[in-house]
Amino acid sequence: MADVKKHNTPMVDELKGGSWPSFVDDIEQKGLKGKQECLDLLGQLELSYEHKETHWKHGGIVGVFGYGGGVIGRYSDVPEKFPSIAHFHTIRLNQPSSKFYNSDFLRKMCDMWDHRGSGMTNLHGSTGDIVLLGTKTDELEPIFYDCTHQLGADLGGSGSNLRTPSCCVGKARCEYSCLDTQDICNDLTQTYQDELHRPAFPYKFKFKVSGCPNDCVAAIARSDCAIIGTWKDDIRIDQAAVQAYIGGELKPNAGAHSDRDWGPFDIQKEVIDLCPTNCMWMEGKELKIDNRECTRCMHCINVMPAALRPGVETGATILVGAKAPILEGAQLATLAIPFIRMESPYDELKDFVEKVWDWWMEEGKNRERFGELIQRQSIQEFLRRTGLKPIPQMVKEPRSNPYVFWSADEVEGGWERDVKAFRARHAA
Amino acid sequence: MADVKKHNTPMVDELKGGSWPSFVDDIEQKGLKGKQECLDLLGQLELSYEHKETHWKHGGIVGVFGYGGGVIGRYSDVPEKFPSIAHFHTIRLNQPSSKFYNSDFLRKMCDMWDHRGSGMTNLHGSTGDIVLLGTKTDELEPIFYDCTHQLGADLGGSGSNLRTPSCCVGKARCEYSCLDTQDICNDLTQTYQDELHRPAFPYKFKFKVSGCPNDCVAAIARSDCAIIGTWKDDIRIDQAAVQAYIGGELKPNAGAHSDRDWGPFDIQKEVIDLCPTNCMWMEGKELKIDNRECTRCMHCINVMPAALRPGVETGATILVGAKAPILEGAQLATLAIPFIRMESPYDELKDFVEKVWDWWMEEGKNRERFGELIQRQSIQEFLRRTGLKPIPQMVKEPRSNPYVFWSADEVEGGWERDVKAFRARHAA
Amino acid sequence: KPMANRITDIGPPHYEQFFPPVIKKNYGKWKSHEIVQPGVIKYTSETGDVCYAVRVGSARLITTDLIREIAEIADKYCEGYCRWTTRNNVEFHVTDEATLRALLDDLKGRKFPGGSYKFPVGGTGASVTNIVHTQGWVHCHTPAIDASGVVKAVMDDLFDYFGSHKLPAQVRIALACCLNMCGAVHCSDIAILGIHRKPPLVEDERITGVCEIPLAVAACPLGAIKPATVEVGGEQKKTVRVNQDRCMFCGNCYTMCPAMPLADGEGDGIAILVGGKISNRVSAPKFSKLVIPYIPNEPPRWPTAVKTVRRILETYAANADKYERLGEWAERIGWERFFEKCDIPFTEKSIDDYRLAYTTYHTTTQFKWSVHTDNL
Amino acid sequence: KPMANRITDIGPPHYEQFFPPVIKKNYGKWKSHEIVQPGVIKYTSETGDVCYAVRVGSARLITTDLIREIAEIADKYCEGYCRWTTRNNVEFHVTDEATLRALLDDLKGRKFPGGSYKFPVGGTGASVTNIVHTQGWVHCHTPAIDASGVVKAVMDDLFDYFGSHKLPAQVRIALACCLNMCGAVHCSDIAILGIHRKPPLVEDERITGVCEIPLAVAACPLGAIKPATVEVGGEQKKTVRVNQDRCMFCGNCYTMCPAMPLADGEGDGIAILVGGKISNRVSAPKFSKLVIPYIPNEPPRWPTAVKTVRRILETYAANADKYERLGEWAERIGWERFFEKCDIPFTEKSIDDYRLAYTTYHTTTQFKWSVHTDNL
Ligand code: SRM
Ligand code: SRM
Ligand code: SRM
Ligand code: SRM
Ligand code: SF4
Ligand code: SF4
Ligand code: SF4
Ligand code: SF4
Ligand code: SF4
Ligand code: SF4
Ligand code: SF4
Ligand code: SF4
Repeated sequence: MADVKKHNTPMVDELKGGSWPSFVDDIEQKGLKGKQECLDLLGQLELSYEHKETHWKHGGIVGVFGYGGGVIGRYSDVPEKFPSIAHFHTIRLNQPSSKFYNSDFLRKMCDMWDHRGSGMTNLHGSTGDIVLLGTKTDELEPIFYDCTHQLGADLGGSGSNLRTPSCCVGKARCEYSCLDTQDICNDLTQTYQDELHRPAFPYKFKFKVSGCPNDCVAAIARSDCAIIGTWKDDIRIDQAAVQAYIGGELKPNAGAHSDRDWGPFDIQKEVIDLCPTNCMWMEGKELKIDNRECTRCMHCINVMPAALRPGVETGATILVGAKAPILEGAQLATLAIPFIRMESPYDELKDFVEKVWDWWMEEGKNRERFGELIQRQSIQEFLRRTGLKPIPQMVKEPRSNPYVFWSADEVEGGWERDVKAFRARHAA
Repeated sequence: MADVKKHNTPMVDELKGGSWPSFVDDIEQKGLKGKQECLDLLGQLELSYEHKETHWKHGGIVGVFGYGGGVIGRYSDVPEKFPSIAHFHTIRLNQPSSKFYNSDFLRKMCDMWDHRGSGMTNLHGSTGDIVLLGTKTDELEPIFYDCTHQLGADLGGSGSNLRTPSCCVGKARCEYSCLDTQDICNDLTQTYQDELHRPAFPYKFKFKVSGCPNDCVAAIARSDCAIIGTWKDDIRIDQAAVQAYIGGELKPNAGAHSDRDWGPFDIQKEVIDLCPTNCMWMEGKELKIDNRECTRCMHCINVMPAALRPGVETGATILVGAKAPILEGAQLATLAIPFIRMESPYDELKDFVEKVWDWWMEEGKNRERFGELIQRQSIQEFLRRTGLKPIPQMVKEPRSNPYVFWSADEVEGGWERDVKAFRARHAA
Repeated sequence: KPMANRITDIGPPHYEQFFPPVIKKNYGKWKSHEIVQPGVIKYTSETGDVCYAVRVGSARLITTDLIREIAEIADKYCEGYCRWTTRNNVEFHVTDEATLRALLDDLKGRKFPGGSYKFPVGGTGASVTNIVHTQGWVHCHTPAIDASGVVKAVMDDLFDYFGSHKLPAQVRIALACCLNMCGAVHCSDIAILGIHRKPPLVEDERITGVCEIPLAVAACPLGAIKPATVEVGGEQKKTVRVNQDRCMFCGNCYTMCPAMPLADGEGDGIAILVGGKISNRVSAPKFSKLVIPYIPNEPPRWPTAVKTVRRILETYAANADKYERLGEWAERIGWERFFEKCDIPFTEKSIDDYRLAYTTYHTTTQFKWSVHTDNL
Repeated sequence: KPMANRITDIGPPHYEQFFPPVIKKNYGKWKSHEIVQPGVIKYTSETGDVCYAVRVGSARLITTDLIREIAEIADKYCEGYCRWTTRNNVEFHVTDEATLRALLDDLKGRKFPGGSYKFPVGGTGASVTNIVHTQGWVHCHTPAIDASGVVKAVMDDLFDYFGSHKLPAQVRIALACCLNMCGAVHCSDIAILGIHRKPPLVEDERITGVCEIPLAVAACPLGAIKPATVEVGGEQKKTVRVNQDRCMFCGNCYTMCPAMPLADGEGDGIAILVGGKISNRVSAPKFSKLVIPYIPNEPPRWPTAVKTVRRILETYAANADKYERLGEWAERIGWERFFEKCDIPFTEKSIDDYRLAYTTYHTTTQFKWSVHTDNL
């Protein structure tokens, strides 16, 4: 421990103050306890603060035997100054669905990581993985061994493969959930281990599962296949509880606005008028909902969770193709299947997913996300490939341009025409 | 007259029945009085009804000396059957602004057209011209002579030139008008006679002038440069008349809904709640408007024309680039100048228009509408070329993609960078 | 001697000479208006003057004889003046009620031999006013449908809506006979659009004589046209070939090249678009959206198109709120509900696949259950 | 011997073993919840059971020592269980009030040497919860900014909003250190985005060794990269040239080719986007919009970025309606008013000029007067 080298990091040190947890303090403490990587990382960060440039080299392909993903290679571009982080690869460990842990697992993981890595982590990565931040090439196989043997854990995705699926807390703790989010997430992860570990896709592919349209795992913005819970029947209403909200006994939105005086709760203004479809009204003391007009936006339920609940005929809406901007611009996911029943083993969903992959693997260009393929080849082609039927729910609005494709067999008389016959009717 | 030949037109004849004015009856009557062209036209139309195909040949460039537009060449592709319409060119006569006429002018025009043409017209063409429908090549110069000498009228536009400007009835009869629509329309037409008659543009260019945002000449959808009246100050309110609407003495929307019982007028529901900006409210018996939040949509004024009037500090909003779908898809016009004072001789507007044309003539591709040029080269380029300043009113919303262009002089240190210096900081 | 004393560039006659006296006197002074009955608008001026505008429908395609009749009416009741509206209706202006009544009586009596009105009064307020339309088979070379005939058939059917104020708001119908859309079809409450559905023929024998191959090739927005050389009568001829699967029948090649006609009696027909608008009232101007991709040409009275337009109109009329335009209604209830209520089958043709298609994709879980989802 | 007894494709540990007993027992049976104080949510089950979730902020970039501390707390109060949220906060579950109080007291006392809280409680309801962020200079090769440092600076400044329910609605802040946007920056109420502003350098000497020229050329979405041959030390070398005027600094070339670095201390910095959202509540999910194109990198505490985020947040908080997300507010008042109220200069950089730009053009006469038009 005596030989740890603390760098002079005046700028980085300024991030110790303030109230929000300081990663600098955390890392420095760990460094001072003997982790040179921690101190070198802060040192290199200081250099970045000086130069306002990163000091990591470009990529570097490293990994474990038989896998094409799960490790991100990383090398310092100033290794002589910070030798302990000359190699600084990250390991993506596939998290358990919805990220519950017990202390035993966490401690084992920490022990392993102190032993074989930098002692620094991200809990969690944006995709959802446990990100173990920084180790050497030599350690990769031993880490993989320890993870699989001691932690019962496996690597997550990286590269052009299925990425680690993730989900919201769902039925484990949330009364809104229309789905067994954990089971779906876990089942897909287990079913598609090969796709996850061995890149065979044109580019990355992400699943995310949210139990309801609040979408607490941001599936609609960040997943090639978003699975979002919904219901077909009526919102369940407890009229007594509605009155309790009106009477002020229950706090609107579960108390989410407690630190500001917004005045007494006004069901008309706060619920009925904000309903995007105007499908609610009061009939005397009864709250009424025209459920056929409801778009299940969750607002009324969010405001009065003790009075309103999603229906019981539950399933998922499937939306596809969300992605960040690279290259054609960001996409939100597009509605593909308005309602699908979600019962283990989710065969209907998997059948759909596999058709999607077949099409994409056949037609997708290198680094073309699935959403971009749809944009390039059209929703029509998407429907043909997946066998889905066109329904108006797939579009915000019908097309406004008149540039419709027709095929020869849709058109009376086909496309073979005789120029001579035409000119017999019409002199040139 | 004895020698007119009526064709057998059983299908076309079916369009004589019903209540709406029958063009067939009108034309046939005229034909029976001696205009063979009328009967031949119905005959050829019958043939088209049989074949379900047009029987006009493709285009044909004809015109009058020194002009590049104003005449559309047209030839029958079955001339042997319908010899009197073998040539059937149309003349576009530039209409007087907002299309008032006196009987003297109309009669002279009819005489001329009976003499030199088919006796058939379109009053008016979609762009606004008086369309004289069908004449022979030989007659073109005489028609032009008669029009200029006897009618004091000139040709309108066609081809890649300025098209005949047109305008709504405006101050001549409409209390909403914020512009002298006729004068603007006439002034632009007269100022740009050369541009109108001699094609020098990449494609067509249209002006349309509406006195207010109701846009009764459809400028925002159909003109490369839409001039639409607006006001900067407050909506004028006559509170007594507001009460008269509330009391039912005045009919809402000037009686536009008179044949159905919509119940008694409800100012809250029919005006205040429909205001798109929610900037109206009642204070006791007073109707209040927060004019800074008003977007001058005209709704409240339309509903209560006797109580509300546009302000008095009037001018125009200029929007550019509207067009039909060919080729890149239809465009609605894009806001370019939120407010411009419109006083004769409209120099500020003309200065803007000429900058637009300079840019378009320099950069526009063949058959590229001005709106498409903006799409291709960006609003930013449009601003540079016209000297306009970027303002948020030009966009529905700020961009969501992060793909921003910067120029070297905007960036500290410019773009010249030294690879060696970079690699001195960062080992490869 | 047409070239003698040549006058050019005089522009249109000055509008002011055509203003009726009451219009001239009260220019810019109008204070308010009231639609006293369908087709009759009473304007009141700050000067105290009053002017009644009487609006009458017109086929637009009219003869000089009909124009003379209009001139005669103008002379009789209107000091010799009249005007045309931006939608091809004719307007007469009178300044007192007695003349107004006389004029209206007179107009009602004028009919064509076949029985149709020459000058039906209406088109104001919450009505269906004149259909803006184009040339069709009467004059153009690119149409897929007729114009005047379709308009006549539709307006006969909707005649009652022209002369009454029964709708929730104005309904603007437009027709264009090809994708060039000469008119406001792209922004109309209901639009009737002529469409082709067969790729252009290529006249190998003629093409080099009548057009420049590179221009024809460049004309295609989808790059479906490629230069080619073929043998015609033993001779090598430059021509083009069309990749038929990439053609979307826009007709732009035919506009540029007469040797590439698209028209086809069996293939051509009507598409129906709805929900566009132009005014800035309440909501911003909107494009019309394609809801029925194809109805065959059925001259002379186009029964399917007529029925379809009426069905959409009446479903709208029965369901929309006061002041609500057709497109605003469709957006409020949702397009799934629009298709359901209007009983229009939804097809993949209504899904955009052109340049900006992504912006029409549905990217939320908010949607309504409808006939389309009831079996899921 | 890592290859011995190799186990592969076992996937993640099964989630169920990590459920606290109360969670396991009440899976799918939760009935309702109440946020009893910022950071503490009380869940009630149909079984009558109750569970308090205590949410604490985390830097996300944490050491094993901190994780051990979390495990220790879990052992002490939570039967050994804890969880992480989708936004990198940590949650502890307890089932009675006494334990809850003890836990909260304990958490409050835990601080780092520099004084910052290790486990600040908050992030629920109408608050600013944890900033979703990425690697920055701590681990990635393409960042234009740091991530953890900026987040620390911003959260220090907004700390009060993390532990309270004072806002009109939840405000989700996200940070991504380059245009790859690893996170939900493209759909966040406020987004902090690292941007480059200088075209890539081209290392002629190295390029053929480290990447395939055709891949580099193909990488550029704007076709700004062309193959070239240059003389390097007397030798002809294949390389590429960048048309600098067409480059929009997306960094995709660097992703594909290590010999084309973009990072530049002077050029790089922060763009601010606002108004995105993900939930389907009331309005559909929305993209964030770029309102401030550039703020220089100012390590270590990024004062301009911090001030700007606060100004936007507080202007929103002062003006929006209850339940109204930031983007909903901006759309309701109009973007001209947003820029005015937030005192942000509008620049041409906020105008879209990419593929779907037309759909953002303003195509109505409806707009508000604002500082931008006051001088017209
Ligand atoms: C580690 C992580 C950020 C983090 O700090 O959490 C990350 C890090 C990188 N991402 Fe990411 N992405 C991470 C989640 C995301 C997400 C969010 C998500 O998955 O929900 C996105 C946006 C959603 C999406 O997929 O579109 C994302 C969109 C990208 C993109 C742009 C993809 C696109 O289609 O637009 C790239 C560029 C690329 O693939 O070349 C990218 C590329 C990268 C690379 C591999 C850099 C590169 O250019 O090759 C980064 C490696 C950083 C490093 O050295 O550690 N990363 N990346 C996240 C993965 C952790 C995990 O496994 O849990
Ligand atoms: C006569 C008229 C239709 C009518 O029945 O009223 C008409 C008729 C033709 N238009 Fe048009 N356009 C007419 C108003 C319009 C309008 C409406 C307007 O001006 O307000 C438009 C839509 C607005 C616009 O400009 O975008 C219009 C958009 C087109 C287009 C598509 C242009 C585009 O950029 O999308 C074409 C195609 C072309 O230019 O090659 C076109 C082409 C044509 C041609 C010249 C056919 C062609 O392919 O060359 C037609 C000649 C028909 C004939 O034989 O008489 N016409 N055309 C209208 C002119 C009468 C007049 O001068 O008053
Ligand atoms: C005469 C005419 C102007 C002209 O220069 O010829 C005209 C005249 C009037 N319009 Fe118009 N509009 C005329 C075409 C238009 C058009 C253009 C078009 O249809 O091609 C529009 C835009 C159509 C659209 O939005 O799609 C138009 C949208 C309006 C509106 C907005 C209505 C709405 O609900 O969106 C109003 C306001 C109203 O009706 O209260 C309006 C109001 C008026 C008023 C009340 C203005 C006034 O005070 O004089 C006039 C009588 C309206 C009526 O008929 O009930 N005018 N009006 C045009 C008559 C056409 C016809 O023969 O039927
Ligand atoms: C714990 C967590 C799920 C998880 O699996 O980890 C979660 C939990 C809850 N969310 Fe969430 N949401 C969580 C991330 C999200 C996200 C994703 C994100 O931010 O990246 C969203 C979408 C964000 C967006 O729209 O931009 C999200 C949008 C919502 C909403 C919609 C709020 C809105 O006004 O639009 C609700 C409804 C509500 O708050 O009333 C909601 C409601 C809830 C409820 C009340 C559900 C329940 O009954 O349990 C939970 C407590 C809310 C609270 O904190 O006040 N949750 N929630 C996530 C906590 C993140 C954190 O640490 O701060
Ligand atoms: S997405 Fe819905 S089900 Fe999942 S945690 Fe959020 S509110 Fe609950
Ligand atoms: S879920 Fe949304 S749409 Fe449905 S009733 Fe509630 S507020 Fe209205
Ligand atoms: S656009 Fe306005 S000013 Fe012109 S006629 Fe229509 S309502 Fe009157
Ligand atoms: S003009 Fe439109 S926006 Fe302005 S106050 Fe009237 S209804 Fe509201
Ligand atoms: S719409 Fe087409 S067919 Fe009809 S007149 Fe215009 S160009 Fe001719
Ligand atoms: S009709 Fe249009 S898409 Fe088809 S070949 Fe001609 S130009 Fe191309
Ligand atoms: S946002 Fe960019 S710089 Fe940041 S981690 Fe992702 S790829 Fe790396
Ligand atoms: S940064 Fe992007 S736009 Fe610039 S050269 Fe590289 S790939 Fe092309």
